[in-house]
Amino acid sequence: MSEIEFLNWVRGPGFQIAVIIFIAGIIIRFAEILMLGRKANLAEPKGSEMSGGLHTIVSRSFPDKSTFQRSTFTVVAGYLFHIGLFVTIFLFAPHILMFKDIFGFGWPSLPTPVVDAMAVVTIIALLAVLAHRMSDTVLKFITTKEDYLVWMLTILPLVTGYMAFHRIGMTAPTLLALHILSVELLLVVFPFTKLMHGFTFALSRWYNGAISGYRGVQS
Amino acid sequence: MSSSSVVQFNIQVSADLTQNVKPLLHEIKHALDNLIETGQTTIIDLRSIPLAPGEEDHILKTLGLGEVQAKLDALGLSEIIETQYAGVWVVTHYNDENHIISRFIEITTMPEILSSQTEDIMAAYSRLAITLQDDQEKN
Amino acid sequence: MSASLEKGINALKEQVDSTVASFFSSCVHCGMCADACLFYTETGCPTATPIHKVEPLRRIWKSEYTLLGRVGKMFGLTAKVDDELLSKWETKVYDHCTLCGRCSMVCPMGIDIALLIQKTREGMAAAGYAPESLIGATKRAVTIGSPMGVKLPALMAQIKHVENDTGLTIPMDVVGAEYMLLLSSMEIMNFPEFIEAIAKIFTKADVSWTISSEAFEATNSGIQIGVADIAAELVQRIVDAAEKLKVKTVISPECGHAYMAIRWEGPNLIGKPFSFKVRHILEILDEFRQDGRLKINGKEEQRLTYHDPCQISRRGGVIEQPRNLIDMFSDNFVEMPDAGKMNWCCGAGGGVSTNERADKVRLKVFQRKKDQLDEIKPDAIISACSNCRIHLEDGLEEYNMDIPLMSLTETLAEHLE
Amino acid sequence: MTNDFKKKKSQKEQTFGDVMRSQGVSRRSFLKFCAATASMMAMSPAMIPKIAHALENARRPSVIWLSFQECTGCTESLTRAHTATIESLIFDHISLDYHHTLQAAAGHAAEEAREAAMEENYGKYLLVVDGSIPMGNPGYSTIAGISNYDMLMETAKGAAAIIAVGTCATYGGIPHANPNPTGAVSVNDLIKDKPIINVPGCPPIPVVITGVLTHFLTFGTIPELDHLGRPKVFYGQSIHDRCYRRPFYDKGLFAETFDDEGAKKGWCLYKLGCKGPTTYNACATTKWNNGTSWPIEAGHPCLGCSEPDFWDGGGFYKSLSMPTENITQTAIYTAAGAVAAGVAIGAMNKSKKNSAIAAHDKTTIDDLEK
Repeated sequence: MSEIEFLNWVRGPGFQIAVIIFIAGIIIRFAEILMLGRKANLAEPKGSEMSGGLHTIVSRSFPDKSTFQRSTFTVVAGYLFHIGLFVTIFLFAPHILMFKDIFGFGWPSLPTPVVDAMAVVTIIALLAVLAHRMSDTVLKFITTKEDYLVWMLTILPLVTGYMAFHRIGMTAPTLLALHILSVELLLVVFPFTKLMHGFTFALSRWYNGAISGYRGVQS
Repeated sequence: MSSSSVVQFNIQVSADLTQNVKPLLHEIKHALDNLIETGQTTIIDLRSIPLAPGEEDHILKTLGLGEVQAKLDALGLSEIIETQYAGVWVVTHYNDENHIISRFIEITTMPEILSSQTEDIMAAYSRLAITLQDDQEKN
Repeated sequence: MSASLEKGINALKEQVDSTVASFFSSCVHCGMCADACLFYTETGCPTATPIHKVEPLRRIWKSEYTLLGRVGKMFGLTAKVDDELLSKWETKVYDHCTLCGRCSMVCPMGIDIALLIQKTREGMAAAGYAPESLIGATKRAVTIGSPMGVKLPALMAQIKHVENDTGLTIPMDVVGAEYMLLLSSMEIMNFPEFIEAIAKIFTKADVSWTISSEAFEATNSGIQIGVADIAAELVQRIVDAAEKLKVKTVISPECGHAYMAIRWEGPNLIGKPFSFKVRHILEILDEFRQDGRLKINGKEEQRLTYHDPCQISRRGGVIEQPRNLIDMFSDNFVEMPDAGKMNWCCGAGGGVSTNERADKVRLKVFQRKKDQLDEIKPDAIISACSNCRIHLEDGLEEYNMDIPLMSLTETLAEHLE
Repeated sequence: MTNDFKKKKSQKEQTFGDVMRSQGVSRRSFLKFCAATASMMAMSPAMIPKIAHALENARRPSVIWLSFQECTGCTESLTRAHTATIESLIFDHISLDYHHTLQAAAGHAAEEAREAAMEENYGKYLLVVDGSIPMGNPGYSTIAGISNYDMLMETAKGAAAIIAVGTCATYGGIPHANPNPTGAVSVNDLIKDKPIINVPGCPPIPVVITGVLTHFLTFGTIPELDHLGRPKVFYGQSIHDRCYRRPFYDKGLFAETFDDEGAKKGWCLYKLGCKGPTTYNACATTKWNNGTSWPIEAGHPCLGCSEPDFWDGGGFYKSLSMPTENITQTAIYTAAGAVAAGVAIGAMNKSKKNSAIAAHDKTTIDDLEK
């Protein structure tokens, strides 16, 4: 297979396979979560489940002062790489073209050097997160192989994307193909690993807020 | 491309889009310095540098026209021009159809192609000798 | 019938619902819950990381209720729940967690880890991995009616004392009373002043109230050990008594988990809504305050602080009321850092105080409360949970701190005109 | 040069210098020629004296040009290159012994010329191929009854080196495009034991073809090649890296349509499907039509014609970051199917939980110990 054939494959059938697994996986995962159901609460309510749930979806992004002080690194590095991922994935002109091709609409992009710089920040943040995971007592203890796999699959598209943009090490078609392939790998494992939190975070935050909200506490 | 003008300045865009113009002019400056210090000549092939439309003209305009403008008729036209900066020459080769086939900036006391070539001198000597001999014989 | 692994696994399977599934789907192993848990912050032991404690439940969810887990199970790749795992997890689930729910407030994914621990305990208990002393307390609660073995004659003796001391009447089994008061064994045996205070306040407030001779025990060992069937049985006793006496409101006393059990879990445990309201004593007192039924005489000059009992504040929603009440008799009130819904547990809730095996660790993690107190140096601590109160006293003694502990209800009663 | 297929044998012994002198070309003209040649071969001007020396002594080579499944575009391109005096010198010098489009002879006479040239110059001649070779059925493309495959294999045997000209010869090109009905393959798919220089492009830049020929003629060697067998001097850098519109890409300024403000201002054509980022060719510096312009300068995105399978990249106007398949449709069908599957799997979960609830044994205080 030549490099352009490889590129055409990842842009064509490869991408298709990845999208099929991704979408089917997400929907099936949501179905298997939601259809388990939840018993109605029979206790006399003191507050609203809905407003508590919705509030927590948002408020859980902002830790209270004491939590921030105790988990400063996790919060800061977490914020950095999540913002970085958002910027690099959704505000880079070529990526928006891809979304436009699929959704039928696009949105404005950031200047390329900004996205480029953000990619570096994100890679550094992810490396720091890994170093933290490998050195912190708690993280070392609770980390599973899946955590490392997911870390690897998250940083790969960033590294290959950066390399493809700057043409480091290999020819441009190969780099671009590897970049797309790495994204496809990410899409394939997404529904079946903790990456799923990208979607279920809203659900679990809602439940948390609803449980508390019902009792009149804003969680 | 009129052949009446020795150098065609066809300026459309003069913005330094590719960021290659300034470094090139600096390279010429360094080459000139090198020529003064060591006598070493430098040749730059303008066709090896990616330039936006108008940038080549911008370079030529910056260099300007100097005292020497020579035409060469060898396998098509060639123009050898000393720019307003002595020692900086623009050598442009055309083919039969007046298309530019290559263009060089030479930083030298005189482009090699202007000098009479030893082989040509030797051939010229023979030719002249034969001509004179023929004349003598005729007379 | 006896406890078995099969029963435990079945119990865990029963516990998984959409909340559990979404919680486990969202965990990113960030470790922030550890920083929110006093069993980690004060011991530095990573096994105390809250989300780690619910591993048995996670495994059941993964292997039974996820596509990948089920496929993995066919090939023997998905981790199993076995006796070895459960016996290893017993201390993590019962000794190193007070169900305080602080982790649930901190998790960036919104995982209610305390709820997951509660659910995990259901499986642990069904499989026979509950601590000996909790089993004992539960048996006493069911057979005798109180985890501490307090029987009706003991209560009647205490009531007699109070009536003699105060000249007030404690109404027993009054049909049609507005309020039915529940008591914890701890209050009956260690703090009879509480009964005295209630008698005083309710008389002054001029409301009708009663205590049922058939269901006076507020605590619910079934909740703590994690056996819903037993918890339901204990709740049903109260429901029966309240319906028999036709009361409008059942009052949960100064006890954390009792409030959780009767107010929030009760109707769900017995599977139908209550025909009466359930309120915490602080809610009732605050209602009295709002209605102008409480007249206060003189202010407390000491520097006071309030210890939020987890099940009442964070998990129960009674946060404003104690502060409103303290304001009535104090101008010198100071909040602990992280007060309110983010307060730190005393270290003895969720059955930990009953669990003798955990005596050492609960005193160790008291360090967290000590640090909080050291920051504000109060003259006295007010609380609204007898269990917190006993443990705070133990802790203060252990750490050689001389700060008196007061019940909010009792202090309020002292300041009545 | 088109009509002198049967040059006298003595001519083949002459060096290039001899040819030039016999035609009365002055040394100064020769120098000019060398300078132009250096520029053409994308070599540093410092190489001019070396080129002059090498050319002086270069021997006249025999060239056999085979055309298979092709459109003659490559030959057209090449003939555009040699109208001028300078390049024609090269073609006057080489002995083009077989080229069935350009030669006067046809049929068996032409084949005889090829066979004669092969025999005479066995092991020394240069084989130039344009077009792909059909492997599906030998009858798809034949010359004088000989299949392309047979002719290539036979002619390649005695070649010193092979130059595959154009994308068809180098990668299969358009005949190889999906679904490749003729089973088209490239020269280097079939020949593994000869040095092959790939000169892809649809067509290749004329000067690049002559540049490669000149290199072989001048130095008698194969230029340095990249991993796809392309001379690095011409194919060493991507269009994108040498594109004068690159600064617009970096700034995020793109033409969105062919007639918008961006297009008028000459902004980057990435969004219009430009394949410059993944295409290696000399267009951005050498340009076309004697350096007049090139596709991107003319406002059209690069098609990526010098890369394999450029025809199958999902469309010339689909940018590189876009998927080549209809993902929207895929996503909709997948979602519909997955909802059904999800409901089934969810129902399995629910029934499993219900059976766990049904299997529940009421726990009493006697059940708390094992």
